[in-house]
Amino acid sequence: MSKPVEEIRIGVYVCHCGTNIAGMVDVKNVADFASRLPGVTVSREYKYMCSDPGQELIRQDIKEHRLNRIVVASCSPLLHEETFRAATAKGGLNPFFFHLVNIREHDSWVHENRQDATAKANALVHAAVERVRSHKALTKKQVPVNPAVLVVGGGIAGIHAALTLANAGKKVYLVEREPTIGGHMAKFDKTFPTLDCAACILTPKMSSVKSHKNITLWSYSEVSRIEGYVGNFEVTVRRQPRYVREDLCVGCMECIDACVFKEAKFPNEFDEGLGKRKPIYVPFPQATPKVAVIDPDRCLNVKTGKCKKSCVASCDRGAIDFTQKPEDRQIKVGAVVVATGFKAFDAKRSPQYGYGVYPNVYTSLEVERLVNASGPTSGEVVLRDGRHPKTVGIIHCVGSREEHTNRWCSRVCCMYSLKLAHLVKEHSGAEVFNFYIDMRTPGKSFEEFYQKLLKEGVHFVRGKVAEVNDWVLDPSEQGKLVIRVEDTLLGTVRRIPVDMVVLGVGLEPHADAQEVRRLFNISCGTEGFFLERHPKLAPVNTFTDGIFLAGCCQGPKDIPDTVAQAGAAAAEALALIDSGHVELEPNTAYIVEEECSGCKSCVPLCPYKAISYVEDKKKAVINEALCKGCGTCVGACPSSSIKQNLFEDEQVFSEIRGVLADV
Amino acid sequence: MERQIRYQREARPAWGAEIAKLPGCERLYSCIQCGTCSGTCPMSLYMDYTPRRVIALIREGFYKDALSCRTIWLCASCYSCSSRCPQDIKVTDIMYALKREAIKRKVYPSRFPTPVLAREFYRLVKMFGRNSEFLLVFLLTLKTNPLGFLTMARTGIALLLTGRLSPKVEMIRDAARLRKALEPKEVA
Amino acid sequence: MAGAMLNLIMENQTSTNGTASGFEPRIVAFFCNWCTYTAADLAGVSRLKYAANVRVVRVMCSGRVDPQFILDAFAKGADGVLIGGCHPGDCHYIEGNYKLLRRVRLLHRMLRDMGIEDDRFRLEWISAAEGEKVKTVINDMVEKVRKLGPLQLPQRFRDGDKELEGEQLKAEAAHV
Amino acid sequence: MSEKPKVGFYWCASCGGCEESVVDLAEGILDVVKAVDIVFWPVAMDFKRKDVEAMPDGAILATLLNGAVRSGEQEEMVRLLRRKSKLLIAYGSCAHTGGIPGLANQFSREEILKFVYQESPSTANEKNTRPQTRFAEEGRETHLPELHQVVRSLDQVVEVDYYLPGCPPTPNLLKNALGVLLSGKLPPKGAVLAPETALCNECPRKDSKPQDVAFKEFKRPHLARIETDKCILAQGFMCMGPATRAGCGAQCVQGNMPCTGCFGATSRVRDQGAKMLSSVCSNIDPKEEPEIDKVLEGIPDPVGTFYRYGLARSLLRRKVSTV
Repeated sequence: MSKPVEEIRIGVYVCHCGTNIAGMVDVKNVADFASRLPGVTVSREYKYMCSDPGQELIRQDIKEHRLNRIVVASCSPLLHEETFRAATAKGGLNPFFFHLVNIREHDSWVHENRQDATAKANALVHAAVERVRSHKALTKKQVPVNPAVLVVGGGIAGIHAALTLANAGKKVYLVEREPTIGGHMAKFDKTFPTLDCAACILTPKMSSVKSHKNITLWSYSEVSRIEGYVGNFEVTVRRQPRYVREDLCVGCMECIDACVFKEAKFPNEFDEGLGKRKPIYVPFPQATPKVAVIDPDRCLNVKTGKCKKSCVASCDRGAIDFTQKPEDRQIKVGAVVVATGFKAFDAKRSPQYGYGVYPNVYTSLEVERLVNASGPTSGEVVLRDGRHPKTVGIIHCVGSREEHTNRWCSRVCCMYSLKLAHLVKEHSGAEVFNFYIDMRTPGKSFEEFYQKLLKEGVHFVRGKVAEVNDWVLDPSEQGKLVIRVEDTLLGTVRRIPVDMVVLGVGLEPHADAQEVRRLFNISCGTEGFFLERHPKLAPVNTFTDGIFLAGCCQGPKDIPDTVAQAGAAAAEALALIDSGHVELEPNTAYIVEEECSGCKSCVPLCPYKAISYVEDKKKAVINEALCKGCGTCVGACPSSSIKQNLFEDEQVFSEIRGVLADV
Repeated sequence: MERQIRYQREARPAWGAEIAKLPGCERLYSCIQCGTCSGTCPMSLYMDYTPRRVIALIREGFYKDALSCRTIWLCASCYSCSSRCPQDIKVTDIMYALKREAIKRKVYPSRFPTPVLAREFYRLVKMFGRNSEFLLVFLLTLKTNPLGFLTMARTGIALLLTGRLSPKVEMIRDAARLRKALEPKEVA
Repeated sequence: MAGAMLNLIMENQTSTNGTASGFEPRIVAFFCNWCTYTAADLAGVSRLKYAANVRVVRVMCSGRVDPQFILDAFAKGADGVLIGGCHPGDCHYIEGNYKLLRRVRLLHRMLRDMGIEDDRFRLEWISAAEGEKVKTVINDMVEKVRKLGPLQLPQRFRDGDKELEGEQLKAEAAHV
Repeated sequence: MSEKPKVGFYWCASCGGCEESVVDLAEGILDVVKAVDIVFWPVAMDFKRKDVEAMPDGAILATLLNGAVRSGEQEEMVRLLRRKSKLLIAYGSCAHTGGIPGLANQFSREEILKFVYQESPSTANEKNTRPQTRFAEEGRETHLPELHQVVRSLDQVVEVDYYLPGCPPTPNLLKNALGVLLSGKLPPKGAVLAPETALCNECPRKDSKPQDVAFKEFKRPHLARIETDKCILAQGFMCMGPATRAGCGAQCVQGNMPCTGCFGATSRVRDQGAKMLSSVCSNIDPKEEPEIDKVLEGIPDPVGTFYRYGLARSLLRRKVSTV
């Protein structure tokens, strides 16, 4: 007997969590039950285990009662495992002699019968008491962090996050799918509730991105692959050919004048199709980078190879280069901020409003361009048929708060609809009706803005518009679009003829959000927006360490909230890379050499190629640095010669024994 | 003058919950009172309460108003409201549920044709195994608007003469068995 | 002798009690850390209510679920075993869930051959966002297992070994 | 002190191959006889039960007992020998893990009796006679042992000191084991006297196994040709080697047949069949359920495949409905 077998002395702590747990679980009963289990030296209940005194209790007991195993029954390990590991370590024990039992999220919050909930808590505590016996002392592995950060998406969220990080001296790669950064915000005219000009506040930030020495801006590019783990991601970015060399183009636009297409005849994406552009174009005057781009679907030369290529001749810098091919760039970063934004709801999905049928039905984004001084009509509100509207109806909640389309409230539509009401009235003098279900103005100075609109004489009809059509039931409706709605304040149905209808479309995830999610190994909520790690305590983190969220890709939000969140994401990324290293969970797998038969069954199982077969030893071996700790090889090893720290066979079997002990 | 204020003692909120348990009424409490149903409804033109208000009445338990209003009988079952409702509430089904409740409690507007039509139709089918348009029109007019015989006589005779309305009552074989089969359901 | 009879009667009673309507199934669940465990947390945060019959064992990936765990759970008295993992294509570890799926396909057949009904063993893909699915799956499974009645392998093992205990008594008596 | 240690052999529910393997020591058996006194070996020597009963408890140093426990008589003998022996050794797969007889645990006793005495195609038994445990004629009463409900491994009935695995254990294994026992340097109680690695470790075809096995089909040895120089499992034949304890020298593989798992699992494994199932299934190539199932059609009888020797001592032990 080389080493005396250590006596197991377990401390069990049952948390009340105020009434969160104690309200449904008889915590005293649980603590009493635990105290009778073999090996348990101390068993207590306490109001808030995660509080300082709660943690101090653990530390004290380790000293006084020579505890060598700790079990806390409280909330989810995803929330407080680290807290109690630290408390265990403070008491002088290895932090991995601790196990957390989830009796809140998995018990008190989801059950309604106190007796059942208490029995379940007892079973779970029993399992933990069984389990901790076989726990081992482990150390977390430290790996250095690459100090560069990748920001995906060049809207206001990505721009702000990139600038914050770059200003802190970090290398930033900003990748944007469109030819220019700026995102949706660049299209807006004024911003609510202050009515300051969107371009005036955004474009300086866009140009700082361009000129910042720490930022590498890749527009017209997409992340195609990401490997590695927190602190050490290896990213492949695919740069699409724009057929114009960024390093040579100065944005003089002479090539555009020279294009064989004399007239701009293709819908301009930036103006929501209300304006026109040529096959070679600069999306808008302040586009960043201000480099022309050639639309491969429109350019004669790209499509057919038969063109005079007058653009090439016109550029004395020789920037136009039809030989460009998609190009893959490899970069290494320590953290990633995902800021891929949103897509506006496609109004055609709500056919009752006649979008795409009646030309005078517009989406809110189109009207943003229409009232914008730099827009296709220079800010004049002119209908598609050339008329000036005398009455305008703005419909809220299009594609929001609906079972058939999107269930969520898009959060910004009430306010931007109010803003558009103000702008349209200001620009056209028209009579404006706003149709809303509930007026949601909960932000700073939002309610005041609503009040201002009321005073400006905008009509507010509480009721969701049932339909828009051009059927005339009364001479007053001739030549108009008729909005049919129940005015729920009056309690009657109304018909309101208007010249122009504006649809306050909601915000939804990009169509390819699922692919992006898989690419970054993060989750989506049921709505399809990226899921934060915790709605309150980790709102910009994801379940994948080192990947952070900013802006509307996480859920609809307005500009101030987006900027705040982008700042938070940047700060989280900074906190990660400034620490210089990350600690990895020690839940890696390892092969016991003398037990391995070298059957090679495990080798093809590892997606990270962490398992290799050593020819001279004729055994398999796991590279701990590559192992991510899933345990798939452990579950599959036919001779149980692979072990996983924290999830050893014996530990899982003892948990099973514990939960079923009362059967 | 009728008082317009409603006292809470007149409401039975539990009744609303009862209605919500009936088939098709499950999503009653999801209503956000947006008025899409009313705006969509081709009959809301004539309704005393808009469908949205009927839903509000049910939820708050004002069963007398909800059961005696004209709205539920005016509903033409076009299902436009159900298809447009952003909360996927089956408004038409709720109207049916209220109609059944009203018939059960006999609290529908007197001489209102719809419930009479439904009842007489059922009686005829139960008796003969088939509907007889002739008898149905006769009974309906008799029980709702006897004066109608005078105003409708010309049309009726014209229909009879052109063979569009047959006074012959058709019967299925073994109608007695059908009657028997329908008996227990009446008990329930 | 009378004591033994009494024991027998008592035990018979407990086993019939088990099959009465008061039967509460014991279900052991193995949930992967990233999707289903998180979904169960979400169900908690959303205060969804579901049956209290399931005890969750957390593993990092559903690929860690060793068929031994499943058999052991049954052998230790589980009436059902539920495994929750990320949807195909969504595994946090790329494809651990596929490896589990392949095991489960054969294990289902093997369990059937060993007399364990299909409804006692279930694999569900539940993403981190599907708190509602945790609730419906658990409630549904509890109902189905309740209908099947208790599996009670430990009791069956004990009952089966009674044929040995008789011999044991005889041997001891002869020895004395 | 000059007295030689006493050794016994006994045979329960098994085929007799284990007894044969003792004889397979060939001239080696002479060394055994030189070193020990065989005091009980019904198959080879004329000792009676009453001779054993007459011995004091613990008089036998070691009894090597083969066969599973299937009947009342076997249970009685097992208990007797347990009392009389200092060391009781489960010899061979049947004693160790239930062995082939353990496969009967997929059926109830009634099903088995019915088949054997009534339904089997070769049975002629018009009166449906069944063996009785008691039979009296002309004033004489005869007792027959009762068939147990299930088959048990030795350690499910009495305490076992050591295990010698195999169907049958190889002579080498026996020789080594006897050497260890006689040396007095006893391994920890409960040990299996064979290596702790899986069979692949000593398989002559180990090097031929590729590192990227992905099963697209499973084949059965009687229906397809096994190539003689390649890993049998990698060829798609269910070779239990990766989940089976080494020690036999991979004799079956050398005879171009897959390992069927008679040595049982390594001591770290709780259920040999489950682990083998886990391993091969994880390495199946397709990802979609219908294609996976198609590959798995090549394993028509998972219980018979993965638990050929180990059903009685597996985690589930027997078909649920049997008891």
